[in-house]
Formats: sequence, C-alpha cells, structure tokens
Amino acid sequence: MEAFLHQVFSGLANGAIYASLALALVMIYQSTHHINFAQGELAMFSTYLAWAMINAGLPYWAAFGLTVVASFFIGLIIERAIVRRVADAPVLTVVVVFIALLVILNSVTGWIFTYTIKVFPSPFPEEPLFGPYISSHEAGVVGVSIFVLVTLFLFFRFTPLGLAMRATAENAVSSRLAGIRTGWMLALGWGIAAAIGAIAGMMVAPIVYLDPNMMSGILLYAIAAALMGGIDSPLGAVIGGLTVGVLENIMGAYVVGTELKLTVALVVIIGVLIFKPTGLFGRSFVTRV
Amino acid sequence: GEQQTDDQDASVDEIKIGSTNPYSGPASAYGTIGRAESAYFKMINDQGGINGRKINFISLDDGYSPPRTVEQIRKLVEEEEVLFLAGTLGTPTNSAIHKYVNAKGVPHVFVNTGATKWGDPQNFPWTMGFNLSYSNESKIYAQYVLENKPDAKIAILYQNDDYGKDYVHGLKEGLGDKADTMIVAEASYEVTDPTIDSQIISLRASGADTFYNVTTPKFAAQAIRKANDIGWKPLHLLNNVSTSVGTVLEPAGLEKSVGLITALYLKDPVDPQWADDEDMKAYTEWFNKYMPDESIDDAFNVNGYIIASGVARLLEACGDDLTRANIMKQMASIKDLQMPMMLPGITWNTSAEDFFLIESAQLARFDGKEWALFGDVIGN
Amino acid sequence: MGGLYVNRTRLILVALVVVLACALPFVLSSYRVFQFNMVLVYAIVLLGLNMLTGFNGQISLGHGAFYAIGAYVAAVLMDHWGVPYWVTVPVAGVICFIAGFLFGLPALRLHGHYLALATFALGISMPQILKYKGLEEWTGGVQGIVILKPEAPFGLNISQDQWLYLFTLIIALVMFWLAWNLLRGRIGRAMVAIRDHPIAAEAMGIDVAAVKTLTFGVSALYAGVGGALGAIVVQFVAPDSFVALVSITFLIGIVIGGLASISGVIYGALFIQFVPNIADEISKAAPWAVYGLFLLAFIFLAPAGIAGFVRALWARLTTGSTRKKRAAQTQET
Amino acid sequence: MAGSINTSKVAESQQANSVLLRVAGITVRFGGIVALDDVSFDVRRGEIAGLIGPNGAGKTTLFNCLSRLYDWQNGSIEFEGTPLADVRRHRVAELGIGRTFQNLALFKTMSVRDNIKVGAHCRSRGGFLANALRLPLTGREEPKVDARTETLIELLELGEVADIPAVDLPFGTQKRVELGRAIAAQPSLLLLDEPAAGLNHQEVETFIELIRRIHEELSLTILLVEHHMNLVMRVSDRVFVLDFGRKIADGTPDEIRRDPEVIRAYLGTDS
Amino acid sequence: MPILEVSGLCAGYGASDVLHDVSFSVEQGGITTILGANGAGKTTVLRALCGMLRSARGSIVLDQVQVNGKATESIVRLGVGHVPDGRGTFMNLTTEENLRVGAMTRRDKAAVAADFERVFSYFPRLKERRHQQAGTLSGGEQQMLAISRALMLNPRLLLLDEPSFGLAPLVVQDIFRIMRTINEVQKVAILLVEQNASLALDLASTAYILETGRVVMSGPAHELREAESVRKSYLGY
Ligand SMILES: Nc1ncnc2c1ncn2[C@@H]1O[C@H](COP(=O)(O)OP(=O)(O)OP(=O)(O)O)[C@@H](O)[C@H]1O
Ligand SMILES: Nc1ncnc2c1ncn2[C@@H]1O[C@H](COP(=O)(O)OP(=O)(O)OP(=O)(O)O)[C@@H](O)[C@H]1O
Ligand SMILES: [Mg+2]
Ligand SMILES: [Mg+2]
Repeated sequence: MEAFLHQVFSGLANGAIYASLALALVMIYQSTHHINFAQGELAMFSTYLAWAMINAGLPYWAAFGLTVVASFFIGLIIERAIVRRVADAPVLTVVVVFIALLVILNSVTGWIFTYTIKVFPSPFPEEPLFGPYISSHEAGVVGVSIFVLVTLFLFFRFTPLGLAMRATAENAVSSRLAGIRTGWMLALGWGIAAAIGAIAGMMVAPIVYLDPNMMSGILLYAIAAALMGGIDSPLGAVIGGLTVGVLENIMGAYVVGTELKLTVALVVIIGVLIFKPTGLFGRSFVTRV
Repeated sequence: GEQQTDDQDASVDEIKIGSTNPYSGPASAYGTIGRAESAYFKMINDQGGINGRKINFISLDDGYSPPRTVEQIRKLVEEEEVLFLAGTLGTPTNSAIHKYVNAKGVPHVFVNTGATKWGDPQNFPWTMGFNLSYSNESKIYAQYVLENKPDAKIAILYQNDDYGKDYVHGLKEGLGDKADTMIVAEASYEVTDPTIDSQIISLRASGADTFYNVTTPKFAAQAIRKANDIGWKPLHLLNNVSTSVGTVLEPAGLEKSVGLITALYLKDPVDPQWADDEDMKAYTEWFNKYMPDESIDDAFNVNGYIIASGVARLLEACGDDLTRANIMKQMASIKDLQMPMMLPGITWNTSAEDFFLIESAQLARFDGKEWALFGDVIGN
Repeated sequence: MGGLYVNRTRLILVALVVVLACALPFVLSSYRVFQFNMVLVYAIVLLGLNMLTGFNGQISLGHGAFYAIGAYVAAVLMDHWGVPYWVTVPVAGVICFIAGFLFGLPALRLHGHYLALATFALGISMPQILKYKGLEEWTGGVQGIVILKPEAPFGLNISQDQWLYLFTLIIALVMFWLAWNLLRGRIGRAMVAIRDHPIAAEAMGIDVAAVKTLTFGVSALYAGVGGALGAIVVQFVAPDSFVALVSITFLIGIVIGGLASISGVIYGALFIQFVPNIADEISKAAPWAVYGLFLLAFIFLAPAGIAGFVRALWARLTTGSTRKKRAAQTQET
Repeated sequence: MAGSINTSKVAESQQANSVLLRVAGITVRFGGIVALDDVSFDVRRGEIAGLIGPNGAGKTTLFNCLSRLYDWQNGSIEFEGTPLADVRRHRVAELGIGRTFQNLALFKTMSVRDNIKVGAHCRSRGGFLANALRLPLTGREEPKVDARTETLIELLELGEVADIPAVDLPFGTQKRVELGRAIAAQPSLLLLDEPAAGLNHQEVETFIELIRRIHEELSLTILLVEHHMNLVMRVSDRVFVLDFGRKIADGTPDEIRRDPEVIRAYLGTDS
Repeated sequence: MPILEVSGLCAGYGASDVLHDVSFSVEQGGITTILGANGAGKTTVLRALCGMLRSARGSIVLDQVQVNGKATESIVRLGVGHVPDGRGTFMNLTTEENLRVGAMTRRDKAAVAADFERVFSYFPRLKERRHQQAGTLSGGEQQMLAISRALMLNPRLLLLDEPSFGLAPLVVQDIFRIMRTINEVQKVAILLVEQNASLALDLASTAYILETGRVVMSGPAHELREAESVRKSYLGY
C-alpha cells in the first residue's frame, strides 16, 4: 500500500511536469491552432539561458525573471522571422517547420553547452514535504502548474486579448476585419507560449537534469496529456498531465511492467480519445452544412 | 561476397581510417567521442603523423540508426577505401555492419560498445571490440556479491536495449544457479522516459538490499539521487558507463553517491586522485589545446582519447606493412600493453583466439570525493 | 487532382526517368547503387503515406511502424523459415495492409491532431513492441536479425547490389503504376473528396469509413513493401532501426516532396536519403542544425513542395496562359 | 441520360401523384432548441415543392435529416417506401436523394470536372482493387462517368471553367457546380438549399429556366428551399411553410401568397 | 467631400487582374451602391478597399487618408466596418463572442454595451442564440450575425457585401430599414453591394454598375433606375 501511494505521488509529480509543458502547448494551440513540436526544445533552450545566467552569478529569481522575458521575445522573434512565412501553408508544412526548429534548437544547444547533464537549482526548499512521498520541489511544480493554469484560464476566458487571440487562430481574415492586429496576436501567442515553456523548463530541469534532450521525452507525454485533456483546455492539460503521470506509473509498476508501460499508457489514452474524440475537457465543435 | 584485398599501398603518405558516430539525433551525446578521436589524430598529425604518414580519420554521422550506419560504412569502405574501421559506436549500429565488414575483410577494430559479440574470431575474424564487455563487467559484480553478500536480494534497473540486456544477462551468468533466488526485481526504462522515479520506487518496494544500476549518465544520476531521497540504502552497484564524477556523481550529489561500487578501468579527469598523474597532465594538455569548446568533465572524451591512442599504437606496430591482414595480426597480438589513461595494472591482451582487448577491471568504492580502488585487478 | 491527362510530354518524361533509373546501376558504384536503392524504398513508403496523408487527409506520424512491420515480416520469414526474399515482399505487404486496416478502424473516430497523436503513439510504441520479451523468439529482441543478401537469379552476370536495385525498381514501378491507377480513378477522387469535405463526400454516396480504412490499409501496405525491401537491402533489422524519428522523416519526405503529388515522393525520397549526409559533411558539431536549416530553406523556397515548385516552373516555361497556371496550382503530376 | 427522357415520361405518368417522400411527425432538438417540431408533409413524384420559412425555421435542418446528417428524435421519413432511419448516410445518394448545400460544400481543390465526377460516384462501380489493377470493369465505368460529366458540363455551361479548382470560381458558378454534382448522381429527388441566393434578377431568370429544364429533362422531383419569392412561387407546384420548426401552411403558391399567417411570419406586406 | 474616393483601382488574384481601372466614391454620410453580375468583381472591390488584396493598385482615399497598401486592420481601425462575402463567422466562438470580437477595437465600455442591446433589438434571434456556437446557427442567422458584428465596430463607413444574402423577405426589409436608420441617425456612410437591385437603388443615392471588372455606368440611383439596361438586367421590368 505504501509503495502504491508512493507510485501515485510520484506519478503526480511527473504528471505536473507534463502538465507544465502541456500548458504551453495549449497556449500555442489557442492562439495558432497548431501543436508546436518545437515547444519542448524551446523550453530546454530557455532553461539553458537561465542556467547560464545563474552560472554567471545572477540570483535565482533574477535569472528566472530575465529568462521568462527573454523567452517571450525569442518566441516572438521566431514567429515573426520563421513561422510567419508559412502562415498560409497547410498544417503539415507548418509541422515540418516545427520539426526543423526542434532539430536546430536541439543541435545548437548541444553544440554550445555540450551534452553533459547540468544541475539546475530549485527555488524551493530541500526538505521533503510529505515524508518521502513528494519533495518540496515536486509540490512546487504542481503549484506553479496550477498557477499557470488559472492565469491562462482567466486570460482566455475574460480578457479581450485572449478573445482576440482565439479569434485570430480561428479566422484570421475576419479578425483583421474586426481590426485585430492578427500578426501581433500570433507573435504574442508564441511569446507567451515560449514564456510558459521557459517556466516549465525551469521547473522540470531540477528533477530530470538539464541536457539538450531533456524535453524530448517530456514533450511526448505533454502532447498526450494535452490531447487527452482536450487541446483547447488549460484545465484539461493539467488533469491530462496528472492522469498520464499516474497512469504510466501504475501501468509500469503493477500491470504490464516497465517494458510496455508507455505503449499501454498510450493505448489507454487513445482509447479515451476514441470514446471522447475531443479529449476529456475539450469542447467539441459542430461542423454543420 | 567477394573479399577485397585493396590494402593500402605502403608508399602512400596518408592512412585513411573510417568511423561512425551519432553526431545527430537523440544519441548525439556520444558525438563527443568521435570529436575526441578526431582531435587526437589532429594532435598526431601535428606531431608529424605515424611513421611519417598523416592520418586521415573520416568519422561520419549515423544518427545511431543502423541503416544509416550500413550506408556510411559502405561509403567509407567502397568510396573512401579506408584501410580499416575503428571506433564505430553502438551495438545495433555495429551489428548491422558486422557481416558486411567481415565479408569484405575490412578490419573493424576498437568497436565502441561492450557487447560480447565483438570478440568472436572464429566467425568474425575482422572484428574486435574495445570496451570491457558488459557481461564480463557484470561477472565482476556477481563475483563480488557472491563473496561479500551471499544472501543479497538484488534489484536491477536497466536500459531497455541491448546494452542494458547484456549487463543483466552477464549478471545472471555470473550468479549462476543463485541468479533466480537472488534477483528479486527487474525494471527497465526507455531512453525517452523523463524520469525513472517510478522504477526506483518499485525496486525499493521489492525489499531488495542490493541495487544493480545499469544506466547511462543522466539516468544514473537520477537513480542515485532518487534512491537516496526516498531513503533506500542498498549496496549500490553502478555500471562502468556512468562512473564519471563530473557528469554523473556531482549532478547526483557527491554525498548521495558515497558507497557506490563499480568496476573501473579508465581514469576519470574529474577524479581528484589523478590530479598529479602524468597521463592526466598529458590528457588535460591535449584537451585544452584540441577540444577547447568541449567539457573536460565528460568522461566520454577519455573513451575517444584511448581509442585513438590505441589506433595510433596499432599503426606504429604495423610499421610499413599497412595491409589489412597485418592490421588484424597486430591487433591480435597485443601483450600486456599499458595504455595511457587506463588504470594502472589494467593492460591490453589479445591473441588469435582472444579478441577481447580489455578484460580486467578493478573494483572501486566512491568515498564522497574520489573512487577509492580496492582489491586486486580482476579478470585476466 | 483534376485533369490527369496523359499527354505525350508527360509520357516521354516518365519513360525517360524509367530508362535513366534502369541505367543507373550500370554506371554508378555499388555504394551509390545502394543509396539509390534506398531512395526507391523510401519512394514506395512515401507514396503510401502521401496517399493517406496528402490525398486522403489523414495525418500519420507513425508510418515508421508499418515500415517496421514490413521489415520484420521479411526478416523473420527469411531467417526462421528460409522463405525466398521475393516472396516476403508481397507477404509483408498483405500483413501490413491488414495491420493498417485494423488501425484505421479506431482512427476513424479521430481527427486532425488527435489522429496525429494516435499514429505518433503507434510510431513510438513500435520499437518497444519489437523488443518485447514475448516476441523475442521471432524478433531477436534487441539484437535484431541479420539477413543474407540475395544473389542475382537466372545466372545473370550482375552484382548483388545491381540485382537488388533492379528488383526494387521493378517493384517500385509496379507500386507507382498501381498508385497512379488508383489515384486518378474513382477511388482517388473519393479520397480527395473526403479530404476536402467529408460531409459532402458522404452525401455524394462515398462510404467515407470504408474508403478511409482501406486507404489506411493500402498506405500501410506500401509502407510494408518498402519495409521488406529496406530490410533486404540493409540486411539487418533491429528495434533501433525503427524509432519514432523514422516516421517523422517520412512525413518530412512527403511535405518536402509535395503533398498529394505522385512525383513528389521521388523528390522527397531523394531529400531524406541525401540531405542528412550533406548536413553531416557540412558540420560535425551540429549536423542536425544544418539539416534543420535545409528543411527551412526548402519550405520557404518551395512551400508547395519540390513537386509544386517544378510544376510552377514547368507552367511558366510552357505556357503564359493564366488559366493553365491556376489549374496547375492544385493539379498534381 | 439524355436518352432517358422518353422512358421516364412514361414512368412519370404511371406513377404521377404517388408519394415519393413522406415526412411524418419529425422532431429535432438541439439541447433546448427545437429546430423541427412535429413536421409532416408529402412530396409527390414529379413535382417541384417549395419549402420556405423565416431564418432559423428549420429548413436546412430538415434537409440534413433527409440526407441523414442529423438524427431526429421523433417521427419517420420514408423515401419510396423505405424508412430513411434504416439507411446509412452514404446510401442516401444511391437511394436517389441528391442535394446541394446552403453554404456550399464543394471539394475545393478539385477541378469542376472532378467535382461533378464525384457526384457520379454512387452511380458507378469499381473499388480499390478494380481501380488499382485497371480491371475491365474500370475500363467500362470510367468512360461512362466521363461522358455523363461532359453532358452535365455542357448543360450547366461550365465548359469554360471545367479544369479550374472549384475554390477559385465566383459564388454563383460554384452554386452551379454544386447543382451539377448533385444531378450527376441521377437522383429522383433533388434537394436544393437556397440555390438562387446571391443571384441578381437576370440570373434568377436564367436559373428558373435551368430548374425547369433539368426538372423536365431528368424527370426529377425537386424540393426547394429559397428566400427568393419570385423564384419559389413561379416554379413550385406546392409550397410548405415552416416557422419556428413547425409547419404553418402548405398549398399552392397562390394560396400561400395569400395566407395571413405566412404573410405575418415570413413574407411581410410589401412582397 | 467624399468619405471614400477610389480612382484607377486595379486588382486581382494571382496573375491576371479582375478589376480594371475602377473609380467611384462614397459621400460623407451618403449611400453608394455597386451592382453587377455574378463574378463582375464587386466582392473584389470591397476586398481591395480593405487591403485584403496585395495586388491592388490605384488610389484609395479614406477621409483624406491614402490607405493603399495599409494593412487590413489599420484600415478597419479608421472606422471601416465590413460585412464580408461568405459572412466570416467565427464558427467555434459563441454568438456573443463573435459580437465581442466585432467590438474589439473599442474602449468605450458603456457604448459597447448599448450597441449590444441595439443589435439584439435589430435581431432578436441573435439574443436567443447568444450562447450558441455560431457555427451551428442557420445561414440567415449567421448573416444577421455578420451584419451585427460590423455594426459593433461602430463604423463611419460600412461596406456591405450582399447583406440580404440568405435572409427571409421580412428580414431583408428590416435590414434595409436598419441601414437607412444608421445612415440617417448615426451618419454612417454606406457602400452597398447587393443583388436585390430594386431595394439597393431605393436606398442609395449613387449607383455604379460593374461589368467584368469595369464601371460601365454610374450616376444618381434614381436615374439608373430608369435606365433601360439596368431595368432589364437588374430589376426585371
Ligand atoms: N447543430 C446544431 N446545434 C444547435 N443548433 C442548431 C444546430 N443546427 C441548427 N440549429 C438551430 O436550429 C435552427 C434551425 O436551423 P436551420 O439551419 O434549419 O434554419 P433554416 O430554416 O435553414 O434557416 P435559414 O433560412 O437561415 O438557412 C436554427 O435556429 C439553428 O440555430
Ligand atoms: N479567391 C479567389 N481566387 C481566385 N479568383 C477569384 C477569387 N475570388 C474571386 N475570384 C475571381 O474574381 C472574379 C470576380 O469575383 P468577385 O467575387 O469579385 O465577383 P462578384 O461580383 O462579387 O460576384 P458574386 O456576385 O458572385 O459575389 C471572378 O471571376 C472570380 O472567379
Ligand atoms: Mg438554411
Ligand atoms: Mg461577391
């Protein structure tokens, strides 16, 4: 029983990691209707920036803040310089651009910072929170995810900017006819997503260590989480993330063993999607003729 | 297939050597090994080459994908017409070309993985591995456990690929009849897993008092830290792949690493015990000059350095007889060779029947600062 | 899709390419022949994927899985039962067809990103399944299977590489012919109609579910045939040969080549075969970055894929009439 | 197709006035919205029936039921005696119900010609195998489809644009393509959802001619939704009126034009 | 002083032009209508005005500001409401969100709230459907929504591309009444593209006839109403 609980808590902790990146995916989806495969690498790159700043002697929170801001601008610039050019292209073309970004970021980071793992500090205290079950940092990640979730939710639901972004993602032409500066909305979406990604990266790195491939595995889980929760729902991303985390642990520890746990977890997720094709919390939209 | 005999003309002033490494893709952390090898040969060439010949080391990217390895090796053999192959990295990748290079009669030496199959002169006379084989290393741990903790309950964490499985297999062989009773839990992970926390929890819950940790650096660091954090204090046997003080133990926490036991055969540039070692000085000097952008912490570079120096040594031994047959002959007649950066007493030995280059290691326990070697050099 | 008129210039062009392809193994070195052999293999796989994703609009990020199944079917048949290599190819095709069809059934419920995820999951899981203990007896587990290279038959005096290339070429030509027939006829129109407007397609009497699942099956069949040929050419299969990246590479192939274009898959195959090597030659420090830059450059210069680029060029060269140009934009070659 | 004129005339006289489509007590709800409320009517073979009503009255919803895109909660629909509830979506066209869409549902990237060919899908045969292997069946079927398509292209005067992707055409032309696509399926009942929307006066006149012509030549039964009163009243034999999902009137155009309820709910005074 | 003055406008999609040397104007507070057959280029004119066509050349002056080459959103922010061809509904937003998007550029909260009530009073149907996903609205309801969305912008110049499209006769009458009201009460200038020529010519003061991308006739609406060719093609008597 103790081990079981332990698995559940550890799953929740992992799930919070997935959720934090999944939130960035939801953000970019809401504002561009794309799933950004480079989101993980972008987050990883941001985390290296933070690491470099901390190494250069900056205090944690200063580095944190600067990184979030810098990442925002990096996202903005990537959108304006690269993604913008394929705005009217078919989805798959955009996907290839994302893949290009992914490999470039991964490779360049490895080149600059080498592939050895780096320790990234946690802003939370060392002592565990609930006995050995969950460390303060892990609890902190959960907290940060929930904070980002609530912020995003409020942002999209209640601010005009959030509405403008959703409108732009859905119908850029009509949005422009409503006077929305769609170019900036897309860039802003990228910026915010990159900033959220940076937070995710800085939350994840203390747990998995910082290395250029830090996010590639996590991205997969984050995508699964975001889709299971519903790609347009911040709440879905978090619940999806936590579910995937726990599901995977339970599968691995008690049901199918570690060798097939990912496979089985994915099968379960797809099963859920077949049952509910827009994810657990995703809104289903009707297309009528 | 036809056997080619396009051995290189001894009169040429350049020796072409081929290799593959994952410079791109998810395994690109190993890329630094290839870069270290290239850097070493650069140094050799700067010093005038070997027997007056420059070395042209062509190391191609295979992205750790077997089909691409086949392609690149064919390019090296058929287009570049390299004299031989050295330091090709990875088990699946080398498996893909194993038959081809032997059919072609191209020396395929210093194969950079620890699988057992690289030492099979009967069937594959052109292939010889470099590392202490994973299974031999495992047997050292098995022997240690059998002697020091005969009623150990062992839990194993391993990477779900041939590297991991070779280790597990070796341990089971080493434990013999007792394997079934002693091994109480096994858990695997995929390289794409973000963490191995769940596996550690499961292994601990099995009631094991001995932990066989067969993981690559990142996961090793995670495992050491996690085991410690949840208060699991087993006899912790760590595979040689991840013994780097700089890139594994420091990230895991030096205090959390106290008590780890491993089998060592290389010197670690970060381990303070070698600070004044002559080998290490030469290494550091070379590193700072030829690999200024890379990380000295990274023990992978040592691997590349030794392979390259082994190749240099081999060419010296070949003299002017740069035929493929002679290369294999020299490769298979190494006697008690003490190479730089190898632990004292760990020598290279081969023969026509024995295609295992490194067959010994010495146990070491981490004391929070350095790997304290103990016991004799084990193996032949 | 429209106006797939077989005019004379096109016929001549196709004939020229075929003749060139036949001559290739007799003028190039063995190693190059091997590379072009892989191009043919990839072209077959891409053709299937393009059918599914380009023409039918079902995104697959997991075709590497069917490629793997095809490869393993061939390897296991040859290794375990000594089945002749040429028999394994159709068998792999049929098995993959069934696998693809079965996967296509639940996939019917999923759309867009959700389908992409489901297929991606398949691609990710495949290596794990291949390593699985329960299948080890067949698959050789992590060790994989080494296959022998076939000799040229009928006492032909050509090398193994040349023979394999020609063998692959014959199969590729057949596969292209079949795809051409399929895509330009009734079913091909139905596939595109489903992609463009599934509701209207159904209202026009197209059995959307059947066409989609069968397209999935056929597309997997192509991947399986490609996989089997790839295994024979490389002479080795292992789980590490079929990681998720392979699926992504295939996707890159069809996009760079040109979505919903038959000729595009050849360009795409050339790209995925040769560009990584070029990247490697440019930089050892960060070859992936170079590869990524190549990707971006191609996308920016040829947003409709190389096939689209060639088509536009062709249109500009041949006629000045705007009508034709416009028609050419969405036509496929 | 052209040859069918005579035979169908005979058939028409035999079956004249028989019920082709029977809608009985159909109710459709979306959450709280009742889009159709116990609607019943018959369409007789060979007639042109008009279906009018205010915006949101449920006309398109009814069409969507007829093509099985929507499920209804109550009631039944029979087409030539077959209960539609038992018919799967893609069988509807084969059964003989063809339609156009209010907001256009063309296959955008396909040429006009191919759009029309897809319309003929349900009247041709040949599956994956036959197509891929070019079995004799395909050799027989494709020319038939080609011929039919060319006839329609001519009938609808689409020759100029036959090779242009549908998406690049002006709205009115797209509507004509949709019409062509629908009749390529050789339906016995043609559902037209606002076919004349966006046409100017002269174009409406031409369109009326066209409707009459295809009605005649192809011996079709037509159910027509339109807000263009001039058109509806001139071509329809009978008109049904929906309001808030309920049928509020049916009768000849003259009767409808005078119906006070219809005037109040729909026509207004100055039309 | 015209609020909109267009001269020598050429524009198209891709290689060839659809519009050739089109010139017209809309008076401050006036109503101008453009009539023309299917495919004549009416929609293209409106698109060009709003900077939606990169190929557009010629001069477009909006209230003394040259707007050629400006981004659509910048032109819109000068006070141009556009009811586009095809309605441009945000299918996955609710009716209310659609309207809020329409009012996105405005900061005057109270006035926006008042405008909400105003468009709901014009189209009670929309109020009933307030929280419904706009993509599920009926065609006519979406048309009402498109008009309302443009009104929410509180424009000075309203471009209407077939506002009566798909609307029931009664609603068409309403719409024209509404247009007249906003024109008279709020002094909104209107450029109207409409197939219902009779109503359009009644409402407008100036009219232009477009044929294959060229203005072939123009003048006061009541004069055009009498012209033989206009009567035959557009009015039917
Ligand atoms: N899928 C749906 N979900 C929710 N409401 C719907 C759906 N489809 C239709 N409705 C509602 O049902 C009502 C009837 O819609 P329908 O499209 O049938 O109207 P219509 O008579 O065709 O109107 P119009 O003349 O404007 O096209 C509308 O009020 C619409 O909002
Ligand atoms: N997106 C487009 N791409 C290419 N050609 C187009 C596009 N939109 C319109 N056209 C072409 O431009 C010409 C003018 O079209 P436009 O839509 O301006 O006509 P219109 O007068 O508004 O007609 P309608 O009465 O159908 O609305 C037509 O020939 C049409 O085919
Ligand atoms: Mg309707
Ligand atoms: Mg128009």
